[in-house]
Amino acid sequence: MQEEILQQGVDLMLFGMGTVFVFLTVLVIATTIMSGVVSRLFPDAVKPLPAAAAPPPKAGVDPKLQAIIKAAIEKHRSRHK
Amino acid sequence: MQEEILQQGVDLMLFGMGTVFVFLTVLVIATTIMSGVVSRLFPDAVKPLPAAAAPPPKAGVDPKLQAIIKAAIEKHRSRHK
Amino acid sequence: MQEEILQQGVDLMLFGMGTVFVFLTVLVIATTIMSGVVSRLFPDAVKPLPAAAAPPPKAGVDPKLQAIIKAAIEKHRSRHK
Amino acid sequence: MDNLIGLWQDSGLYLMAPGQLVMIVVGLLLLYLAINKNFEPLLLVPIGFGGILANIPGADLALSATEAAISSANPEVLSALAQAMGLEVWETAKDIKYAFEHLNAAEHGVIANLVADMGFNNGMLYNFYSVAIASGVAPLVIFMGVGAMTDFGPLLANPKTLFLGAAAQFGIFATVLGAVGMSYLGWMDFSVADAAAIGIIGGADGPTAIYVSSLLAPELLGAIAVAAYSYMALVPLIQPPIMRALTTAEERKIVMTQLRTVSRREKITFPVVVLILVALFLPSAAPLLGMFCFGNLMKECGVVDRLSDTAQHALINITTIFLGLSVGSKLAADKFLDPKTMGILALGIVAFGIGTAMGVLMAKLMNKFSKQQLNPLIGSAGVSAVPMAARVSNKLGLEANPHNFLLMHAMGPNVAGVIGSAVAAGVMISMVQGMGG
Amino acid sequence: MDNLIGLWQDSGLYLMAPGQLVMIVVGLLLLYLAINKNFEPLLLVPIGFGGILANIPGADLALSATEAAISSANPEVLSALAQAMGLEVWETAKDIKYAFEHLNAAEHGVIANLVADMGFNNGMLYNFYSVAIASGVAPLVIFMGVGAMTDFGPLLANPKTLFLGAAAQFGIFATVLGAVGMSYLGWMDFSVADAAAIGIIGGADGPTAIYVSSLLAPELLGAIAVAAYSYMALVPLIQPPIMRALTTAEERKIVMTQLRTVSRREKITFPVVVLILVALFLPSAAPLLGMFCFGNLMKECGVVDRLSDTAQHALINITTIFLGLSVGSKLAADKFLDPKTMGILALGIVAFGIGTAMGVLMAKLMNKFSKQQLNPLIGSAGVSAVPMAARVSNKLGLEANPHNFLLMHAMGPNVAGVIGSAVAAGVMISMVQGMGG
Amino acid sequence: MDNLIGLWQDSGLYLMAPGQLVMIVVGLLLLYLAINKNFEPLLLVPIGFGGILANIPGADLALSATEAAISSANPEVLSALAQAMGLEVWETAKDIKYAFEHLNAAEHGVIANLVADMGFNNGMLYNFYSVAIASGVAPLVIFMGVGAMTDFGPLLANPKTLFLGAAAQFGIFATVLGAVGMSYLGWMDFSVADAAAIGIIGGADGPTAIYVSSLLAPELLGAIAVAAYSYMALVPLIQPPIMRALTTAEERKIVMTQLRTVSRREKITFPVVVLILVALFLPSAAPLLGMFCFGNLMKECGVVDRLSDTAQHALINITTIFLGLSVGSKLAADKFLDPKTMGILALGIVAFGIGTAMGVLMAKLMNKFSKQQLNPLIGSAGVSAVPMAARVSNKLGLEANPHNFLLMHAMGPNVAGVIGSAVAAGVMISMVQGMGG
Ligand code: NA
Ligand code: NA
Ligand code: NA
Repeated sequence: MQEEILQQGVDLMLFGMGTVFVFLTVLVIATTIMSGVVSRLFPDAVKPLPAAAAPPPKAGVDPKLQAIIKAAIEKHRSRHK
Repeated sequence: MQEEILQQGVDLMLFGMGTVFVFLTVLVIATTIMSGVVSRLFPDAVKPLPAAAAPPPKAGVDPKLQAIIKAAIEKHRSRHK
Repeated sequence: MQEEILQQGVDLMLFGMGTVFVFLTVLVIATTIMSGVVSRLFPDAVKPLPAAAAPPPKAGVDPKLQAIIKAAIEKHRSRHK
Repeated sequence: MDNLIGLWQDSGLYLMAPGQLVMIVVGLLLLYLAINKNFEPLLLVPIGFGGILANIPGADLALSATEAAISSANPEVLSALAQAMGLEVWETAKDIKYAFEHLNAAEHGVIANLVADMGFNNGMLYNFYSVAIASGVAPLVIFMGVGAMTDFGPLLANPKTLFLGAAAQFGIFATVLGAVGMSYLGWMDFSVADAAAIGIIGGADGPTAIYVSSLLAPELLGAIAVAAYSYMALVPLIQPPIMRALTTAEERKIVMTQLRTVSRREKITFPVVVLILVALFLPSAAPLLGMFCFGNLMKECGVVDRLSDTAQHALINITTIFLGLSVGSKLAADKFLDPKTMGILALGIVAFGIGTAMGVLMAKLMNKFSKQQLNPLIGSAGVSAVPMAARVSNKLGLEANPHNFLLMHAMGPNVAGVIGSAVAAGVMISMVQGMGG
Repeated sequence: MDNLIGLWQDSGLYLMAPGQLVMIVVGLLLLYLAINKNFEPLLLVPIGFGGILANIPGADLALSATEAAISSANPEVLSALAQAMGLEVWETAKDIKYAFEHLNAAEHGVIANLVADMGFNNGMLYNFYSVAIASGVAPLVIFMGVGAMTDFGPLLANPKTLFLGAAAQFGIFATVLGAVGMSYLGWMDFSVADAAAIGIIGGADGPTAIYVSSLLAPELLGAIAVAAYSYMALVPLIQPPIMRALTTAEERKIVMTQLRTVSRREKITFPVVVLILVALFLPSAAPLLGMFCFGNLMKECGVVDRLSDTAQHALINITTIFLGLSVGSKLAADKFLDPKTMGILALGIVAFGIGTAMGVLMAKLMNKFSKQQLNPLIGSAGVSAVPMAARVSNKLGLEANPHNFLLMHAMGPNVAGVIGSAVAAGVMISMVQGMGG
Repeated sequence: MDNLIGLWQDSGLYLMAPGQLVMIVVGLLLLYLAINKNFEPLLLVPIGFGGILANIPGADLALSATEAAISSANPEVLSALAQAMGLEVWETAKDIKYAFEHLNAAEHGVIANLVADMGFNNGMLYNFYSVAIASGVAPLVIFMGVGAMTDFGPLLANPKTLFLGAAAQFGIFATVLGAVGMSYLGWMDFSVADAAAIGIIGGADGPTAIYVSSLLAPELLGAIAVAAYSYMALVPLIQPPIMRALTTAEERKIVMTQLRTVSRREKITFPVVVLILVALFLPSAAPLLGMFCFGNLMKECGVVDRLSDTAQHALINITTIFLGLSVGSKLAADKFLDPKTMGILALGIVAFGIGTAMGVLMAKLMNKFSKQQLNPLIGSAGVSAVPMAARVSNKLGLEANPHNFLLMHAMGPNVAGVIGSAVAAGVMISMVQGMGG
C-alpha cells in the first residue's frame, strides 16, 4: 500500500509531465504551421480588428476637450461597469 | 398505420393553418378596436417615449464637438456592451 | 388549541420584539465603539472613495460644453442601463 | 369534426373558471397600477403578468406535473394515481389532490415518476418558482443586491437612529397578534406560521417578506407579496396622516444638526461588525443579513467593483424578473380568491400604520432623554420602504419648515428598518419552526 | 509501459470513430460559415463549437452518466447494468442502451443511482442541455428578450399585414405534410411528432423551432436547429428568385403610403391584448407568446427599463451561450449522421420556399379586395427571419424603384410572422400530444 | 422563561465551538488580506465572507439537510436516521455521519426523503456549492470568461515560449510526488487523488485548481483554493529571490527582439487548433480547454461581440460571486482545521517555487540550443498567475536594464502556463480515475 502510492505518484509525474511536454510540443509545431499557412495563403486578407486599430484621435482637436471627454467617460465607466 | 399518419398530417395542416388564420384575424380585429379606443379615449394623454423623441441637438453647437462626443461614446459602447 | 395559538402569538411578539431591540441596541453600542476605534486608530488613513470624491470639474471649462457632455452621457446611460 | 370540438374544448373560453377570470382582471389591475400609477413597477409588472399567465385555463403554467395530471380530470390518469397512492375510495380529483398533499417525500417521488411516465411536465412558472423561490435563492440574491446599493453613511453618522428602526418593527409583531387573534375569534384560519408570515408585511421589505412566506406559508405567498409591494407603493398616502396626528407643528419644525462625514474605513467595517454580531447572537438571521452585509461589503470595500456592479445591475435584474413571475404563479385563483386574502390585505395596512406610529413615538420618547433633538418625522422612515418612507419624512419636514431638509437624516432609520425587519424575520422563522409550525 | 498503452488507448486518435470525425468537420464548417460568411453567428458559433465538443471521442461531454457507463464498453459495468435492468440475454452495449431507453421513470432512477455509485458523471454539455433546453427555459427566455427588442409600431400602423404573417405559416404545414408523406412513401421514418417539429423550421424562428423540437422530437433537435439557423442566414439567397417569379415589375414598383405614428399607449396595450387573446383562445401557445409579450411589455411600458435592458443584453446573451452549446450537444454523430438529417435539410428549404411564396401570393390576393395597395414584396417578410426578410423586401423594392423604401412596411409582416409561428407551434404541440405522438 | 433559555441556547455564543471561532478569525483575516493588501480580492472577498458564514454556529448554512439533521443532535432524529440506515449499534452523531457517508446513492436518496419529511433543508451555501461547483459548471464558465479575456498574440508571435509554460508545470508534479512522499513517510494521510489535487496548486490557476479538487478531493477544496489564490497574490514576493538566484546579471539584461504583429486570422485559428489537438490527443482536458478556447474564439472571431462581452463581464462576475461563496462553504472548521491544511499550505508554496525555478532553467536551456536568445526572467511567468507573474518578470528586467521591457514577452509563457496547467489537470483527472482513486 505505502509502496503503491509512491509508485502511483511517480507514474503520475512521469506520464503527466511527459504528456504536458508532448502536447505543448505538438502545439508549437501546429501553431507554427498554422501561422505559416495563414500568412502565406491569406496575407492581410482580413484587416486587424477595429478595436485593436482604433484610429488615433484626429489631430487639431483641443487637448483640453479630449481630457474632459475622457474623464467624463472614465467616471461613467467606473459607475456603470 | 401508414394511412393514419397521413391522416394525422392532413389534420395538423387543416386545423393548424385554420387556427393561425382565425387567431390572427381575431388579432387584426382586436388591434383595430384597441387602436381606435386608445386614440379616441386617450388622445396624446401620454407623450411619446423620451427615447423615441430625444430632442434634436440644440442648434449652434459646434459640429466638430458633436462628432467627437459621438465617436467617444460609440467607442465606449462598443467596448462595454 | 385556540388558547395555544394566542399564547404562541404573544410569545412571538414578546421574544421577537425583545430580540429586535436587544440586537439593535448591541449594534448601536458596537457601531459607536467601532467608529471611535476606527477614527482614533486610523484617522484618514484611507482617503474617501474616488467615486465619492470625484474632483469637481476644473474651473474654466466652457459650461456649454459640460452640458453637452452631460446630456450625451445621460442619453447613453438611459439607453444602456 | 371531433378535432373542431377538441379545439373548442381546449380553448380558454370553454375552460375558463370564474375564479380564473377574476384573477386575470386582478393581474390587469396590478399592471395598470404598476404602469400608470407607478406602484413599485419593477416587481408589480412581473407579478401582474405572471398572475395572468398562471390563470390561463388549460395552460397549467403554475402547476407541477402531478397537479397538472390531477387537474386534467382524465379518469384513467386519476385511477392510476389513486391506485399508486393506495387510495381505495375516492370520488373527485379533489380527493386525490388532498391525499397527494399528505404523502411523504418518498411517496411524492413515486408519484412524480408515475406522472412523468404518463407524459405530464411541470409548468413553466412552477419551474421558475421552484428554482427561484422554493430554494430561497432569489430573495437572498435580491437582498445582496440591495445591500450593494445601500449607503450606511447616515446611519453611521447617527447610530441612535437604529432605535427608530427597531421601534417601527412593532408593526410586524402587532400584526402577528392581530392574525392569531382573528384565528382565536374564529374569523380566519391562520396558523401561527401564517401569522408570522403575514406580520412580516409590516417590515415593508419585499424580499424579506417573500423569503419568510416561502418558508412559513407558501400558499399565502402571492397575497403577502402583493400586499407588501402595494402598501410600499402607498406609503406616501398611508404615512402622512399618522405622522401629522402624532406630532405637533413645533416638533415637525425641529431642525437637525448636519450629519458628520463618515470615513471609508467605517463603512467597510460596519457590514463586518453586523455579520459578527449575527454570528454571535442571531444565527437564524444569518442567510438574510449575511447576504445583505456581503453585498454592502462588496460595495464599500472598493476592490471588487466589478462584482458589486454586477450585483447591483445584471444579477439583481435577472433575479427580479424570475422572482416576479414566480410570485405571480402564486396568484392562481384557488389560492388567492380566499377569505384569507382579505384578512391579509386588512392586516397588512394595519401593520404599516402601527409601524409608522411606533417609529414616530419612539423619536418623541428619545427626545425626552437626549439633548440632541430628533425631528419625529424621521421616525416613520423606520418601517423601511427604502427610499420612499425617507422621502415622505422629507416632504412633511419641508411643509413644516421650508429650510428643513430631513432626507439624509431619515435615511438612517430607513436602512435601520431593513436590518430590523431581517432580525425580526430570523427570530420568527426560528421560533415558529421550534413551535412545530 | 501499460501506462503508455493506456494513454494511447485513451487518446482521441485511437478512439475516434469515422462518424465523429465527420461531425467535427461539420462543426468546423459551421464555424467557418458563421465567422467568415456571417451565417447567424450568435447561434452558429456556439452550436458549431458545441458540436465539436460533443464529438470528442472519449470525453463523453454530451452523454448522461448512464450513457457514459454504457459507452464505456466495460464488461463489468455492462453486466451490472444488465442485471439491474433484469436483462437476461444481451450481447452488445447497444442492446443495453435499447433496453434502457424503454425503462420507465422509476427504473431510470434506479439505474442513475447505480451508475453514480460506479463513479460515472453526466457530461458537461449534457448538463447544459438538461438545464437550458430540456427544461424549456432557454428558448422561452430568448423569446422574452426578442420580445423586448421588437417594435410592433409598423404592425400597429397597418394591422392587416398580420394576414401576410399568417399566410407565410403555410410553409410550416406544407412541410408537415411533406414529412408525413415521406413516411407514407417509406422514404423516411418520421413520426407525426417528428413531422411537426420539422415543419416548424418553416417558421424561420430559432427559439420557436428549438422549443418545439425539445418537446416533440429531441433526437432531431440538432438537425432542426442547424437547418433553421442556416436557412435563416440564406434568406437573401432563397427568397429573391421566388419573389421575382411571383410578381410583375409593376407590382414590385407599388409605392406604399407612409405609416401613421403609433402612440405609446397603443404599444403598451398591444402585448396585453395578445396575451388576453391567447388566454381566451389558445392556451397551448401561452408559454411562447406569454414570454414574448412579457418582454415586449417590459420594453414599452417605460417603467421597468432596467429589467428590459437586462432582458435584451445580459440575460439573452448568457442564455444564448448555453443554448448554443446545448444544441451542439445534439450534433453527436449517432444522432446527426442519419438519413433523417438529409430529409430535414431538404424539407426545411422547401418550407422556406413555400412560406415565401404564400406570403407574396397573399399580398396579391389582398390587393384584389382592398383599395389600399400592398407591395407584394413585403409578403415574403411574413416568414419571420427578423430582420433579414424585411431587408430582402426592401432591397428588391429599391431595385424595382429607387425611391421605394419598403423596410418599415415589411417590418409589420415580419413581426407578424413571429406571432404566427408561435401560434402554429402552440397548435401543433397541443394536437400532437393529443394524438399520443 | 423556557423561551429565553431557548433563545440563549440558540444563540451563537452558546453554540460556538472553538474551531468555528478560529475559522471566523481566518475568514476575517482573508477579508483583511483581500481588502487591505489587495490579495486577489475578486475571489478572496467572497471566499472569506463565505467562510465566516459557513462557521456561524447553529445556522448550518454549509450543511446538507442530512448533515443538518445529524448535527442537530436531536435524539429522536438520530434514532430515526439510524433505523433507516439499519444501524443497530451506535453511540454518537459521529457514528451516524460515518455510516451515512458509506451508503450508496439509492440509500442516500432514502435518507434525503426521510430528513425532508422531518423538516430539514439544505443550507444556502450547500445549495450554492452543489449548483456552482459540484456540477463543475462555475469553474468552467470562469475559464470561458478568462479565455474571452486572453490575448494569445504574444504567444503566437513566439510559439517557442510554450516550452516555458510546459516546464513550469513541473511544480505541479513535483508537489504530487511531495504529497505522496508525505503519505509514504506517514506524516500525512493523502491519497493519490488528494496528491493530484494538491499538486494543481502549482498550476497557479484558480478555476483549474477548483475544478480538479471538486472532482478528486472535494473535502480539501477549501484549503486548496485558499492556498492557490493566496500564493498567486504572493507571486511578487515568492518569485524574485528564486529568479535572482538562478540567473546572472548578464542574463537578466538580455534584450529580446520586438514581437512581430500577429494577424487576426491567426488569432481566430489558434483556439480552433488547440481544440482539434485536444480532440485528437487529450480528451480528458476537453472540458477545461474546450471552454477556454470557446471563450477565446468568441473574443477573436469578431462576429459575436455581445456574447464575448457578456462572458467577460456579467456572466463571469455572477459566477465569481457564487463560486467564491461556495468555496467559502468548504472552510467549515471540521474540514479546514486539520493537519492536512498545514501540509497543503507547505506543499503549495513549494509548488510555486519549483514551477518558477523550472521555468527559468528551461529558458536558460533553450538559450543553449538557439540563436534567438530569451531573457530567462520570462521563464518564471510560465507558472501562469496571469498577469502577475508577467509583471514580476518585467519588473526584474527593468531593474537589470532600464530599457528592457519584458512584459509582452512574458505574456507568451504566461498564457502558455494556463494551457499547460489545464493539460496537466486533464491528465491527472484521467489517470487518477483510472487508478480507482
Ligand atoms: Na423594515
Ligand atoms: Na415565422
Ligand atoms: Na499554470
